[in-house]
Order: sequence, then structure tokens, then C-alpha cells
Amino acid sequence: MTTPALSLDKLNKSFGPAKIINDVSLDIAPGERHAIIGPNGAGKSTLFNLISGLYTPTSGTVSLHGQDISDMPPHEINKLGLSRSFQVSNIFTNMTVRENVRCGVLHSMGQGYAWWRNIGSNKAVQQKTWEVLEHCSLADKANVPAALLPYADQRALEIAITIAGGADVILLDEPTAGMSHSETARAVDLIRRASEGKTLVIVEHDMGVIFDLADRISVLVYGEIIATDKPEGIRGNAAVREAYLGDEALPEEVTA
Amino acid sequence: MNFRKTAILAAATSVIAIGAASADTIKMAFIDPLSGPFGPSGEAAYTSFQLAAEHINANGGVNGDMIEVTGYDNKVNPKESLVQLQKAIDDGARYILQGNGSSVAAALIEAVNKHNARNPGEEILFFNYAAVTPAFTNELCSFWHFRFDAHADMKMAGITDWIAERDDIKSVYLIGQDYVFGQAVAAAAESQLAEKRPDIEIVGNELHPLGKVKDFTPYIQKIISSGADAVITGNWGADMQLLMKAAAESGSDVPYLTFYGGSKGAVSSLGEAGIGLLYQVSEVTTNLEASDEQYALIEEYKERFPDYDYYYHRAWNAMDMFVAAAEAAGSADPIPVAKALEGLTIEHAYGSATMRAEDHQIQQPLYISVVSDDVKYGVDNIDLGWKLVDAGTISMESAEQPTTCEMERPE
Amino acid sequence: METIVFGLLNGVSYGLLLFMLSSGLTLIFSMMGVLNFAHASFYMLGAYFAFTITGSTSFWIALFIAPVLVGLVGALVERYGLRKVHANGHVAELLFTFGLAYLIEEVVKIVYGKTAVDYRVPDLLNFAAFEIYGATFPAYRIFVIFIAIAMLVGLWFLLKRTRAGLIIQAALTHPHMVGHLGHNVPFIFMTVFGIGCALAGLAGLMAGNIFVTDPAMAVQMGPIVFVVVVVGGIGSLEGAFLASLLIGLLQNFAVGINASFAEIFAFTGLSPTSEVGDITISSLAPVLPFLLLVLMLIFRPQGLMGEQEL
Amino acid sequence: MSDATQTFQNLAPSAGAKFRQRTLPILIFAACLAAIPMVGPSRTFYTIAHQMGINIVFALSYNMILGKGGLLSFGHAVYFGFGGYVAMHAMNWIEDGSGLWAGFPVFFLPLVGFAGGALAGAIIGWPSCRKAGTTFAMISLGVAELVFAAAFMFDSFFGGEQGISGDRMNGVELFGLSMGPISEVYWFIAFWTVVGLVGMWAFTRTPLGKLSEATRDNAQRVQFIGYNPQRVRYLVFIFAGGFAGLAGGMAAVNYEIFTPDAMSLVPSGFVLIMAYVGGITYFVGPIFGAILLTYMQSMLSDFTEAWLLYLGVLFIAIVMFAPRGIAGIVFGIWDGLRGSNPGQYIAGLLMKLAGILLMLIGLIVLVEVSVRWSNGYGEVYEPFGMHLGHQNVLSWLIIVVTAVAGVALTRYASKDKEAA
Repeated sequence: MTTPALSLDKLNKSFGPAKIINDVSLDIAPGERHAIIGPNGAGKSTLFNLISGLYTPTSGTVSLHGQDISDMPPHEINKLGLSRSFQVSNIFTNMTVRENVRCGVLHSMGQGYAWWRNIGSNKAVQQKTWEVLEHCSLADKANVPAALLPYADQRALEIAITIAGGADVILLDEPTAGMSHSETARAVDLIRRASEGKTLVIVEHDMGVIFDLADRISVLVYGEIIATDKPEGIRGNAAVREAYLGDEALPEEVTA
Repeated sequence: MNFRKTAILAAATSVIAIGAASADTIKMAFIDPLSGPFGPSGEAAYTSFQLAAEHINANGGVNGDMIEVTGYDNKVNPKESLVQLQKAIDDGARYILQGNGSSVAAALIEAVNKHNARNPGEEILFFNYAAVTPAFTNELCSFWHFRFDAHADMKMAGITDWIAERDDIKSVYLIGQDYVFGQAVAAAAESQLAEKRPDIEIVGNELHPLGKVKDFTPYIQKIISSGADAVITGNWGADMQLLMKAAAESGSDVPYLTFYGGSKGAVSSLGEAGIGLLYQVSEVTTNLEASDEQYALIEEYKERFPDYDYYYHRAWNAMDMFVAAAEAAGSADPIPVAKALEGLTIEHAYGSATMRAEDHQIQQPLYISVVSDDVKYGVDNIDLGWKLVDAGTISMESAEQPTTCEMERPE
Repeated sequence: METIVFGLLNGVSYGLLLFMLSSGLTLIFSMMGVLNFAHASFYMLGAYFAFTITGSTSFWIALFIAPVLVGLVGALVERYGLRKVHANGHVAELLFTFGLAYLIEEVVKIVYGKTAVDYRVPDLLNFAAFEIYGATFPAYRIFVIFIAIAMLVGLWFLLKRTRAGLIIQAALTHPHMVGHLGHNVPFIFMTVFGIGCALAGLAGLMAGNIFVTDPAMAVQMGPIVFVVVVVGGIGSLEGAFLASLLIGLLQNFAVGINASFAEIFAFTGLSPTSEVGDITISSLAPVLPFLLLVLMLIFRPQGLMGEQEL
Repeated sequence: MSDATQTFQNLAPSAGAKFRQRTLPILIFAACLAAIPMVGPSRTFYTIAHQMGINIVFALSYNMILGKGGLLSFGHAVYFGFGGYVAMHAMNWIEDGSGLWAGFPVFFLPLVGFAGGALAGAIIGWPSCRKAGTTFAMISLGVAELVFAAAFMFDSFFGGEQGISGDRMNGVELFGLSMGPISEVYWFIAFWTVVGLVGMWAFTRTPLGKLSEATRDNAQRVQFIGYNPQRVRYLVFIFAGGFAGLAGGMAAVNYEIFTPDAMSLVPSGFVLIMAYVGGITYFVGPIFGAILLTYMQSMLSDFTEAWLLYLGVLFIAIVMFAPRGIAGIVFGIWDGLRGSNPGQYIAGLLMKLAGILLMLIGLIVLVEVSVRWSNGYGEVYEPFGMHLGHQNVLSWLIIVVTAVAGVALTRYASKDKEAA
């Protein structure tokens, strides 16, 4: 068996008396597109924060390509090839779109904390920045200040920064939240292209997106994974139906 | 107030000003704080110099030339002082008056030395009226610097002389600010007392950070429990006032011998509690016997500048000595004036004063006085004022201190 | 023994004065996030207003009117100054109060003159309360302790026993939530700012005659207030109370210790004539609070009793 | 691929634009500096110009952490001071001619200052840069108090109240400058001002410089692109300390004396005001601020003793009404003039200016009349031969009328603009 790209082992997280994540174990294979769904407050964002290093687990481990990353700070984890996006746009508001993406590119291009180089004269950085911008259809807005971007473009930029560093494990937290239908379609297309050959973990509420993209789906309810299966399996799972009852649209209804 | 062309002067001396137009003007630059927290101390001296100049001009000036004293606000900052010095030189000033802050005075002495070395023919002189660090007329002495105030060791000699005569004082407590000046005061007190009254015990030698203490009560209680018969302090500014307030409040009743008890606001902030508690050593107090002319001057000053008291008698001494020197030399140029000042003796309202040639340190009697309600002139616009204590007159000879100065003089 | 008694007495009276001054800032800072640089300026205004009112009527009238006046000035500053700047973030607010401190000092100089005013302890309280070990303890300081405790009780009652207090308390710990409760947040802010300033004014009224009432008194007191608030912790009046007493006692006890570094660190072979060896604990007393501030922020940023980090 | 290469290059500003926006202003600045001595300026002019040069570098270094790094510091003068003190000691070693220092030209002392400031930044920054925001601000305040107190305890380094002084006319002469006369020191100051300016501008173009801005905007996100924000802050802080030290080294050579005052809270507050008034969101902002405030500090006190009051009013006005500072105003006007309707813009602008001018007149008369009344010397404010005493109805008439008219005019102008 190959080493999973991302592996969670009996992960727990408590805030005081409140247990938010409860004994979560999950293996995600390299190249898999894995979706995590669940009702509001199930702990999806907390799970992402645990994986990406923003929180340290109360117990249990997170491994990236077999390496334990549970106690690492976010930037170390990022260097090992894991990158994430945020539910609320988390961009560098006072910089232009191009500069935003360039910041994301810097580290992977070996620029480190350099203070002796001119950022503008490195061809490789410019090249890569342009590629990412082009990839995310942001090239024509390259010199617009990020704060002035329309909402959908800010979300695209969010993804652009996330993939800019070339990480091979990508975590996307509700990338299409608040988008219109056409914008969502564009975003899904972008995500599909961006995650080509990479491992993707995605949290999403839009079931259309999930069933369109995901190879496998995990359902998180009250901090516990109640099911992990292929989309068809999840669709037919009674426990999942139970958990979602009265909460959100059922998977079948949106497949059309 | 426009410091460059003060309206008071303009109004008061308009007649003279017309006469002055034909004569030359001798420009003096008063470089001291005129704004900010130390503004009042600068202004009290500034007004004194201005009034002194006004009187000299009214009496025909210096060799027929008029004196103009112009204020430059240095915010008691050495660097800003150097900026203002350059402005003053540009404006044609050849005489610099300064007194607040030893750090400023040190910077100015250095700067004046360098200026005179680098710009021959454009020499300037520095009249220091209040910066009392002894080094300025010892190892740091300069031909271009004249001090018109007794330095710290001389003042300490006055205090220790007085203590030496008081057999009831058996122990002394020293308290001061923790920096060069405070440390020098403490060292001088220790060595002089050891020499004059070896039997006196120094029961405390306390240094507190400069300008940081808000409540001196714990210090006072240390003093009280040490059983000291007298306290000596070189504190100034808020440190001085807060110390004395805490002393009065805690019922301390031994003499507090100070250098700066006479500074503005100290007496009024203590009120009646200061009587018999707060002592100062100074070159003069307004309640000494003097001529009617001098009394008239004190009253004129008070009327013109109601916020301040006649305190800087040394401003008059400095100006009178300058006039005498310029007239003796027949010129108001710095080098001849400096040479004429060396060894010059003048008679002023309260006796005589001599500018010692070796180190340019004024020599004069000192007086120990105490706050009293039985005085001719009060201070801070209240009825309390300074009264000479018994055996409080320290002769010029007693106050005189040796100097290590080796001065380089120009040709 | 006497060192301990004196240390305690002075430490407590100074500490309570500090608490009176800094409790207002704790309220303001916790709720509005504004680290009010001008807080000590309101303390100064309290002293000057008290001086004026005492001059024309009596100290006892000033005791009630001066803090109210200072509070009104504070409320006006909040309404017409701070609120405008609020949109530009906390740095802008902080800088606004920074400039305000400059401005208040200069205006005070114009109105009251540049030198100290003669603001006295009222005659009624101007006597020695008792004497121990040869030093007297002034009655006025006991009065200060009494007023500080009365203020403490009043504040406690206001916060724990009234509806307004409950809202303020909620706002202290969860500043973002209050808006959702449907309360008029700008009005609450203005009121809290006003009350905070009034408390500072009260402290100025009480301290102005013990210390010196001059235009420099704000600058002298300013930094120490921050120390109290930060060490005490955000949102915690109890913390501010503890920190005030701690700093009061720390400063007073340190003054009594004559030991020098050379004596304390003798085992390291530190020479008593070296510059480091020569430093005594008592000479360090006034800077100890700042050392405490820095260490606290590095090792325990939430302060003694605070719940959030700064 | 060649197509792609072209495209990505087109994203960046063209070479011409780069020259216009980046190189040209610096060349113009340098040319102005070079031209100044030709008009034969006075000693005062030189002195103030030197002070401005030092403050420009100092304020720019402060803006590295405030404007570009988002860190509010109340103790930046500490690094200025350390740099200055180290340079001052080095100047004395040059005078002693001991060892390596014998061959070190005084002209290069600012480099020593840079090293001193950077070292102090490296030591003090280590604990304090772990936090940002208010925590950082408070630590900087505490550190500044502690360092200032320490300056009076360690005389061998700080020289106590009188500080350390030296003589710059020693050591190896460079470029034929004896460094004695003030006009020769001018070239020294001008050279290092340009070096500091170019150096700090270049810093904003490095990866670290960009990361500093990114950390200011969003420290959390920086973590997720592989960088440690604490380390970014720390490195930037060291550089800011270094450039502050450079300014300190310039000051050491210019004044030949360094005192503990230079590291107190007062200059730390002053540099904050300089940077903020100038405009912290623009690179050039602090330069405007440094020039204006240096002038105010050294010259305005000649005209009015209430200069601190005017300074306070200016600062508050900037914080409240022009948070982007003087640079923001200047560039705003520039944009307005190049906008769609410059005529209307100018009309509105003039109306606003007239309003501000009127308010200013009211303020000045009020302040000056009050100051004279407060002093009690019986002095009277007499602008343009008018006799404005505090009992003169005319004084109060001027104050009220100008203030009301000014407020009304500016309000009208702003409303007009919104409507348009």
C-alpha cells in the first residue's frame, strides 16, 4: 500500500469542556479528490485548522506523506507541501492581485527571506506568477488592488494564492460560498484544473460541486466522521440521510 | 511672544530704540528652554537678562552700542541647542547665554570651542549663568566659557561650612538624582564633610532615577527612620518639589539643605510647612540688605513679570561684568572682552564679585537662607520668602575651590 | 519592621490612587480597544478643575463637580473626535489620543500658566492622622484610601447590580457581541469613555494636592497607567486592582532595599565598583514597573487576570 | 513560450514607466541636493537642512515598521540612539588612532551606526517581535523607558547626562572633505540621505520587503504561504533598527555629541508624528513629514511660543481628516488635477483651501491672543499693525467670524464635491 498523502489518526480537539473533533481517523491517497461535508458547526473548519497547523490537536496525529506534522507551525507544514484556502477571503488587501500571487509564489522559488535580491528582476518568479494568474483567469486584473476586486474574483485570488506555491496537497474551505451559478461553474472548473495531479481536500456546502468533483466523501457530524465512501455510497447511506434531515438539500435532489 | 522682537522691549524702549538705530547693536543669544516643561525656568532668566539689557541701554549702552538679547528655544535638548547656536551665529550673535541643563552647557562648550577653532575671526563667547557642573571650570575649562554662578562644589562648600558650625548636627542624609550631577553632589558632600566635621555620620546616601519618582514618601520615611539631623540634596525640578512636599507631609522637621529650593513654585507648593524646613544656598536672596535702588529694581521686575520673582541676580552680574569688560577693553569683540573679563572685579548690589582668571569661574560670597514668613519680599506671589539664617553668610574665601584648569589662550 | 509597615501603608495608598486612575482606562481599553494616551491628561484636568472650583467655592464641592466636568469633556472628545477616527482602526484612534495629550497640555498651559498652581489639601484634612516610628501619616492620605475604596464599591455595584452594568460587563468580555443585543453601541461607548475619564479626573483631584499640579503631571503619570492596565489584563477590573496594589507595593518596598547588584550577585564575582555592581535595588524602584510590563507582555500577554491576549 | 514571456513582462510596469516613477524622482532629489550649495545658503539653512536629512532617514526607517510592517513602536529612538552612540565611540577611536580604526574615514561612520542600530534591533527585537499590534506597541514603550533609565546608569557607554562628544576632523579624509566647516558636512549628509533613501526604497522591492507588507496586511495568511510572520517582522525590525542607526550615525558626525536625550520617549514620539503627518501609506510620506516637522521644530518656535499647540492641532487634524497624511493630500490633488474635470476640481479645491485658511486665521488669532493674555506681560498681538488685545472686540470678532466662515466654506465645498 502506498503512503497516504494525508492521514489523520484518532484526532481530537477540545476547547475547554467542549469537544469539537472526536476521534477522527482518515486516510487520503495521493491524487485523490476528497470532500468533507456536514451540517453547520460540525467542526469542518476546525478540522482544517488542525490539519494546516493553526490549532494543535489535543490528542492524535496528522501525517503528511507519512511525516507527523501535528505539532508543526503552519509555515513549516506549508513548506512540506500542504496549502490551504480560507472560508472568508484571506488575501493581502493593500497589494495588487499580481503582488498577492507573487507572495504565494516566492517561497517555492527559493526566494526565502531574501533582502539582497530585487523581487522584480527574477524571471522565474515573474513567469510563475503569470502562469498562476493566467490559470485563474486573473491576468487581466493583475494590477488591480486586491481590495477592489469583485467578490468572485477575490475567491479566485484566494485559490490562486493557495495553489501558487505548488503544494501537492491542497485544502479548500468552501471555495464557492456565496457565488452565483455561473461563478460557481467557473470556480469548479478552476479547482478541477488546479488540482490536476494533486491531492485535494475540500469542504463545501454546495452538493452539486461536491458530487461533481469528489472521488470520495467524508461526512462529519458533531466532530465525528460518520461515513467515508464514494459519492454513490454516500448518497445511499441512511445514517447520512438521518444527519442531514431538515438541514440541507439531500444529495439526490441536486444531482440534476 | 515673538522671541525675536519682543513687544515688551519694543514698547518699553521705543525711545531708546530710535537712538539705537544709529549705534551698533551687540547681539546676545539666549539659548534656553522657552517652551515645554522647562519653559518657565528659561523664561525667568530670559526676562532678567532682558531687563538688565534694557537698563544698560537706557544708561547709554556699552561704549555707545546697544545690547539686544534674543531668545532661542532649545527645548533643553543638546542637539536642538546646537541648531539654535548656528541660527544665533547667523543672526550675528557673538555672545551666548545659557544655564539650564549641564548636558546642554557641555554641548555648547564643545561646540563653541570647535566653532572658534574652525572659524578664526568669528569667535563667540559663552556666558554660563546656571550650569553648575564643576568640570566646566576644571578639566573641561575653556577660554571661551565664563561661569557666573557658583559651581556645585562651591555651593556644597557653603552648605558644609554652615553645617560645620552647627554642633547639633551629628548625622546627615544625602539624597539626589541618579546621574552625573547628583552623583557629583553626593561625592562632594561626603568628602567635604569628612574634612570639615569628621565626627558627622553620613546615615544615608540615596540616588533615585531622574524625574521618574512620583511619590517620595518612602524615601522620606527612610530619612526619618535613619534619624538624620540634616538632609542635603541637589535635586531640581519636579524631583525637588515632590521631595519637599513628601517631607512636609510626613512631618519631617530637620533642615533640608538644597541647591534649588529657590526655584519657582517650590516655596508655594509647600506653604507654611516649608518654614524652617527648606533651606537653600544661593549667591543672593532678595531679602538681603540692599540699596533702595536695588529694591526698586526688584519691584520693577515683579511689576513687569508678575509670574516670576527676582531670582537671577547673576543675570545682572553677568551683564554688568560684560559692560565693565567691554568698556575697559574699548571694544565689544569677544577676544578683548574675554581678556578684560579675566580677573575683573565688580561691585554689585550685594557686594563684590570677581571673575577668576585661571578658570573663568566667578568668585563671590554665598548665603544660606530658609523659608520664613517674616520677610520683605515673598516669592511665588505669597507672603513666604527667603531669610538669611544665623551664620548663613559664607565668605568668598570660604566658598572658593581650587581648580585643575589648564587653559589654552589665544594670542 | 518599620520598613514593612511604611512599605505597606504607602504602597496601599499609592496603589489605590493608581487604581483610581487606571480603572477608567481598563474600562475604555477593554471595551473600545482604545489605548487612551490622553488618559493621564484627563487626570491632569481633574486636578486643575478641582483647583479652580476649590478656589471659588470649596474642596467638597469640587469633589463632586470636577470629576463630572472631566467626564463631560471626555464624552465630548469621544463623540466629536474619537468616533470620527474609529473607522480608520485602532492605530488611528491611538494616535488621536496621542495628539490629544499634546493638545490638552498646551491648552492647560495657556489657561493656567506654565508653572505649578497652588492646589492645597483642604484644611479640614490637613493634619497628621497618626505617628509611627517618628514619621507622621497624613489624614488626607487616609481620606484618599477611603475614597478609593468607596469608588471601588460604587464601581462594583454599578457593574454587578445594575442593568447598565451588565451590558457594560458583557461588552468588556465580548466587545463584538453588544451590537447584536440591540443596544445603542455608540452611546454606550460615549458613556463608558466619559465615566472612564471622570474616574481619571477624580484621581487627579485626589492626587493633585499630594503631588504637584502642573502641566507636566500628565506626562509623568502617563506611562505608569499603561503598565497597570496591561499587567492587570484586559477586561479585568480585578486585575487592574491587583496590579495597582502590586506596583504600589513593589515600588515602595524596593525603595527600602539598599542592596546593590554586587551584593546580590556576589557569587558571580561582580565587582561593587563596576557599573553594574554599583546599581542598587532602591535606585531601580521607579523603573521596576516597566520591567514588569515588558516581562509580562513577553511571558503572559493576557496579564494577571485577563482572558484575552492584548 | 516567447508569447508567454512577453505577456508576463507586460504585467509589470514598462521600462519607461519604471524610469519615470522610480529612478527620475530620486535623480531629481539628488540634483536638488547637489544644487543647494550653489545658492550660497546661510549657516542656519545648512543646519536645518542637515537636521532634515537626518530626520528623513530616521522617519523613513520608522515607516519600515509602521507603514510597511504595521508595527506601531513608541521606542524607535532607541535604535537611532544606539547607532549614534556606537558611531560616536568609533569617532573617538579614530581620534585615538588605535588599531584598525586609524584608517577608518569619518565619512563612513554612518555604516558603523547602521551596524549598531541593527545589533540593538536584533537583541531587542528578538522578544518583542513575537507579537504584533498593541502588545508590540506596549513592549516598545516599556523597552524605551528601560533603555532610557539604563542610559543614566551606564556612564561608560552613554556618558551620563552630558553624553559622549568627539571631533569629526580626524582620520582619513575622503573626497577632499575635511568635515570641519558646515558646508563640507553638507556633502556628507546629502550623500547619506540619498544612500538611506535609495537603500530603504530598494528594500521595499526585495522579497523580504514585500513579505513585510504581506505580514502587515494579513499575518495569518503569510503562515500559509510558507513564511513565519514572526521571523519576517524580526528581520524587518533589524533593518529598521539599522537604518535608524544610520541616521544616528549621521547625527553623531553632524553634532559631534550624543546624549541620552536622543533615546528618550520624546524623539520616539516625534518620529511617529513625522511619519504619520507625512503619510505612512506612501514611501515618500515620511520625507514630507520630516521636512515639515523639522522646520516647525527649529523655526516655528521663533515666531510663537505656542508652537507645540500648533503641532498638536496639525497632528490631530491629520489623524481625523487626512489619515493618509500630507503625501495623501498631495497625490490626491495630483489625481484630481488629472481627473475628468480639473476645472471643477480646482474650484472646489480653492474653496476648501480658502475655508481652511479662514479657520487657520481664527485659530492663530485665538491662540496668540490667549497666549499673551496668559503670560500677563501686557504684551499685545499685533499682526499687520492691528492691535488685538484680549479685551478688544475686534479680536473676538475676527476669531468667531473667520472660524464660522471657514467651517461653513469647507463643509459647503465637501458637499459640493459629493454632489458632483
